[in-house]
Amino acid sequence: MIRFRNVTKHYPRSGTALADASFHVRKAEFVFLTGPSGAGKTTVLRLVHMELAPTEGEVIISRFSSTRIRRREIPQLRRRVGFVFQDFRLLERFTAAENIAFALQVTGANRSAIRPKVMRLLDHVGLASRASAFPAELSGGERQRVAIARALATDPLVLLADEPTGNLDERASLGVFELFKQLNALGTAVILATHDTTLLRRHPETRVLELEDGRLVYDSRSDVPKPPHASSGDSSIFELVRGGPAP
Amino acid sequence: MIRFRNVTKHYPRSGTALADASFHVRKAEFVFLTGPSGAGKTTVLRLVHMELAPTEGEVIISRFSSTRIRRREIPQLRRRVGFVFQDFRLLERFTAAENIAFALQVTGANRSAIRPKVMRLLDHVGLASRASAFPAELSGGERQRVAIARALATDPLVLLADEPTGNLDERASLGVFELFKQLNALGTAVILATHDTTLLRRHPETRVLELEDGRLVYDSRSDVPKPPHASSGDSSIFELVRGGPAP
Amino acid sequence: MRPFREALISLVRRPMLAALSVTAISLSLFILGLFGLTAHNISRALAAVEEKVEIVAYLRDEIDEAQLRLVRSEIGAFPEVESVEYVSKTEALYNASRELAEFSDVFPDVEVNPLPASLEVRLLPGRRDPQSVGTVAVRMSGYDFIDDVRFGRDWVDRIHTLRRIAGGTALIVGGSFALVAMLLVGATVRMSIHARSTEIAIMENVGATAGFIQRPFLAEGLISGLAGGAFALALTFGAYRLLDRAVMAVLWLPDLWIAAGILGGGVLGMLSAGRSVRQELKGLYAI
Amino acid sequence: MRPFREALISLVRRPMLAALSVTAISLSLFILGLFGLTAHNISRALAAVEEKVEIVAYLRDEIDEAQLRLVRSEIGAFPEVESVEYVSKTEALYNASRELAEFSDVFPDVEVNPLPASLEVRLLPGRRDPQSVGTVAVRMSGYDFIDDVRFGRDWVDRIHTLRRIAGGTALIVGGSFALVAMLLVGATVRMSIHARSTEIAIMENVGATAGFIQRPFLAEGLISGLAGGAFALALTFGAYRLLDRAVMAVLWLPDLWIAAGILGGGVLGMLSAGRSVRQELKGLYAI
Ligand SMILES: Nc1ncnc2c1ncn2[C@@H]1O[C@H](COP(=O)(O)OP(=O)(O)OP(=O)(O)O)[C@@H](O)[C@H]1O
Ligand SMILES: Nc1ncnc2c1ncn2[C@@H]1O[C@H](COP(=O)(O)OP(=O)(O)OP(=O)(O)O)[C@@H](O)[C@H]1O
Ligand SMILES: [Mg+2]
Ligand SMILES: [Mg+2]
Repeated sequence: MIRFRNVTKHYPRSGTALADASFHVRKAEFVFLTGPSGAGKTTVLRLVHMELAPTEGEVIISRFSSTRIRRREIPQLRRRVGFVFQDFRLLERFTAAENIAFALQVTGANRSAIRPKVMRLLDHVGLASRASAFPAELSGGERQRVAIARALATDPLVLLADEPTGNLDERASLGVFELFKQLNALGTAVILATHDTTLLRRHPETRVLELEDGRLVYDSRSDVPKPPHASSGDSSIFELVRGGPAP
Repeated sequence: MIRFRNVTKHYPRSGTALADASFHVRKAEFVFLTGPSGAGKTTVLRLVHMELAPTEGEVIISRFSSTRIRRREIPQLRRRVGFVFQDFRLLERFTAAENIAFALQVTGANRSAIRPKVMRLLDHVGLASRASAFPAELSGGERQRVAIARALATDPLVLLADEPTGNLDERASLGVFELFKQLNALGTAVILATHDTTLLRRHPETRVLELEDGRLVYDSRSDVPKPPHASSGDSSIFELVRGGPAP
Repeated sequence: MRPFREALISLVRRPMLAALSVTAISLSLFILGLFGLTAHNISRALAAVEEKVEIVAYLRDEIDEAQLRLVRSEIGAFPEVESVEYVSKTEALYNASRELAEFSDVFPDVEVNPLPASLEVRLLPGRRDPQSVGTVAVRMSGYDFIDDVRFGRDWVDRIHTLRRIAGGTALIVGGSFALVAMLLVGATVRMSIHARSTEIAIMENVGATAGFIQRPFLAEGLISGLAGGAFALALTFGAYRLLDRAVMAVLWLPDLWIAAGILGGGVLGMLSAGRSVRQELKGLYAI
Repeated sequence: MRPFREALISLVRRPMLAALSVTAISLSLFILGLFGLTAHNISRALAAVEEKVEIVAYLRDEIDEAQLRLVRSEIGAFPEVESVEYVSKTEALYNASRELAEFSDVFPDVEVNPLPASLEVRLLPGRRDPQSVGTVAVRMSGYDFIDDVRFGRDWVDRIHTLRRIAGGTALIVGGSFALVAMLLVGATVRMSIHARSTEIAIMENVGATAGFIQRPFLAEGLISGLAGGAFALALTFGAYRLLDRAVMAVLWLPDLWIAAGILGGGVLGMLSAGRSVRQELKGLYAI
């Protein structure tokens, strides 16, 4: 379903965000993508979404390959991929319901089928009463749930969720996770990027891919042992904590 | 320092977000503000920041009162209040360093003092190497850390942090929390809105204010007993989890 | 229809942006309206002057009825000629007495009418330039019964020069105005769509095709353009009334121009919107 | 200076927005340039025609030197009069012979010069209207030694009407153009600042005062306005060259107008920016 073949991604002004990553996610598989802030999680998801082109290597999603895909095929791909963006990306001038409806209109869904489906999705994420609110009128967690509902709307082949519970309380997080599990049970591959250790601990059976500084350092399905909790990244915060001056 | 007197806030198109809330946060106090998504946490912080006017009641911060403050005093207040916004609110065309420097320029800080201070702050949040990156070139967690550094920059009297660790991994969260603690030790009152139960559990000594559906249901410093984990809010997700149809 | 419904929703929900871009479009098209008003009136004034271009052929007194009829019909058949008018000796004398007061004193006294009969020849519009006038005059003076041919060469030359200058100026100045109006509409539409680049990027992210994204913007461009055209018409009418009352009687624009202006505004708004949206599309890969 | 540094940074980092708004400002001011070019040339042409307005007083042959000097200096002292030129009988004959070919044949033959001497009186600019001309003519005909006074009433009337029409049209059409240009600059600046309302809101959130937020925007408005003015000048010069080559010799704009246009663009850009930013400020409470 999703295959990364020695994928490297350089960003113009900041260097390597992903280095020589290879992995394969099967149809109906559920994967946690984890790693510290700046490790490259979002980069991986954006590569799957073909929002980014790999600098080297190849990304394959279903029948689409990053090396051969053509401009007009991109919308076809994206309609099969639900993406809960880390920064939500809601249309500011559309209400919560319209944001979700838009994703359905894009797929050419039957107009009469859209409205009930949107209301059902909003209900699933606990926002039925906020259907006609604009994003600016929603709380952070509510916005996140609209983004989740939109990603689920098109019954995608692949669901990408980027820190989808960062603004949700524990109970809402659990509910969202269950929604993902249900979708997954129906055959959707799910990649969930998260730092939420509670979530990871609670689902020890789930496959985990761990990134660190752009390298894939751990894959629970392969035989590579999980490395000791590593060194780089946010060390400076710890230097401070260990006794730096106050700001 | 911060006093809410029977504060009620109605939003134009959605009703009551905060109902008759009264509490007092002393100078150099540290408070967790918690509650489910949509409970009114951000609303409380925006009232402190005087971004919102209370519909009823009075909000008092230091010498400023919501009922008497004048337009030109608002910037004076805001310069004394650091705010880590839930949605970061970084200036897109300013680099990470410029975003922080801007908050210092606003206070009329000495030009020659700004640069070293900005670098020190970036270093504290582990972003020294990303100083000249624009927000769009940063990962979610990196953006959040820039927002944190900006809020700390002006040595504020009051620090408001809205879900400041939502996009951070556990270690970075801990580091940020320690930064807040240090600032607090120097006399800054801190209100930290969060769902992060790990954080709450780890600091049982810290005062907790809990909101639910716009009502202040628990204050660990008063004698009100913590209610059993309550009913309203995101029930629909749980209905689904308990057996609703897949989306 | 989705595009139009969405366009209207978007116009209503972004009132500031919509108002500013319709304002800018109206003002741009108003420039054309003002210029059109001025150009139309100057052109009509020049045409009125040019209508007075005529060639007068003085006839010998010896000419008889049949000869006169022949000459008239032959000259009337010249390709440049619009009409041939016969002025008899008596009519000539009568006209002269009306136009010249001094002459009128002596009118009853004259025994013999000293004025010749004449043919007054008008040329077709577009054939009133010095060359055509000269050619016709030469051909006419070839007739035996025509004594003398006059057409005021200076006058014809001067009108022609004026026409050429006015035409050239109108072409260059008017062309510049038209270009400026088009570019201005383009720039403001571009700007208003640039202000919505995030929105467009999100639509792309969700899997909308270029066409699907574009359609509501095209409808919005069309609506704004038509509205801008209508407002421009109102402004132009205001300027017309002001001129008409405060300065002199002026002519209002031909209906065709008005229709073309408003429709042009709509089409221009639509095309600009289409182009602008295409430029905002990130396409295959953002980076 | 912070405002200017920040303005330049902002212009460079938002090249699209900056380019569009400078383009729109240039085009708007170009309208003024084009109109100015046309108006200036028409006004100069009318002034040149009007300069030919003169009053001719024919003198009796009996006048002597002293009397002539007196009449000349008295007429020269009329408040409306610019100059008084004496044309002697000989000069009159010479001029006539040069202007009229028929006359030139008989020139050497005439024994007695039939032409009178005359005074040619020019009026001051601004005093060439029919009424002033009439007044001066009447006063002049009061002199004993002046036989006859001529000034072509029709001619003077017609020029005056033309002037009035041209002036009124220029005032209304030109005023409209100027207003349109100002409003267009205002609308485009407003739009480009509206596109940055989030930025302004964030600045407010961080505690920046209205003045602190405004200053870089003012600088940016000034720079864009000046740049727009400069481009408009270039465009106007292009149109001038085109007209000058393709149609007829035209005059270039006076330096003062050019300076006023560019500075006006800058000031207008700045004021519009200031106003626009103030309108974007949320102020005391967002809700
Ligand atoms: N558009 C960009 N241009 C340049 N550098 C970028 C860009 N986007 C991300 N980066 C850099 O690439 C690295 C990986 O970013 P990415 O967003 O993939 O991290 P992440 O794992 O999602 O982090 P987080 O948990 O904080 O969201 C970071 O160091 C970031 O600064
Ligand atoms: N601008 C607004 N207009 C209308 N309603 C609003 C607005 N902002 C927030 N609300 C509503 O007020 C309620 C409280 O919102 P608030 O942002 O304070 O919640 P929160 O506790 O911060 O939630 P979260 O944890 O999801 O961020 C929510 O139901 C929200 O929909
Ligand atoms: Mg990320
Ligand atoms: Mg919130």
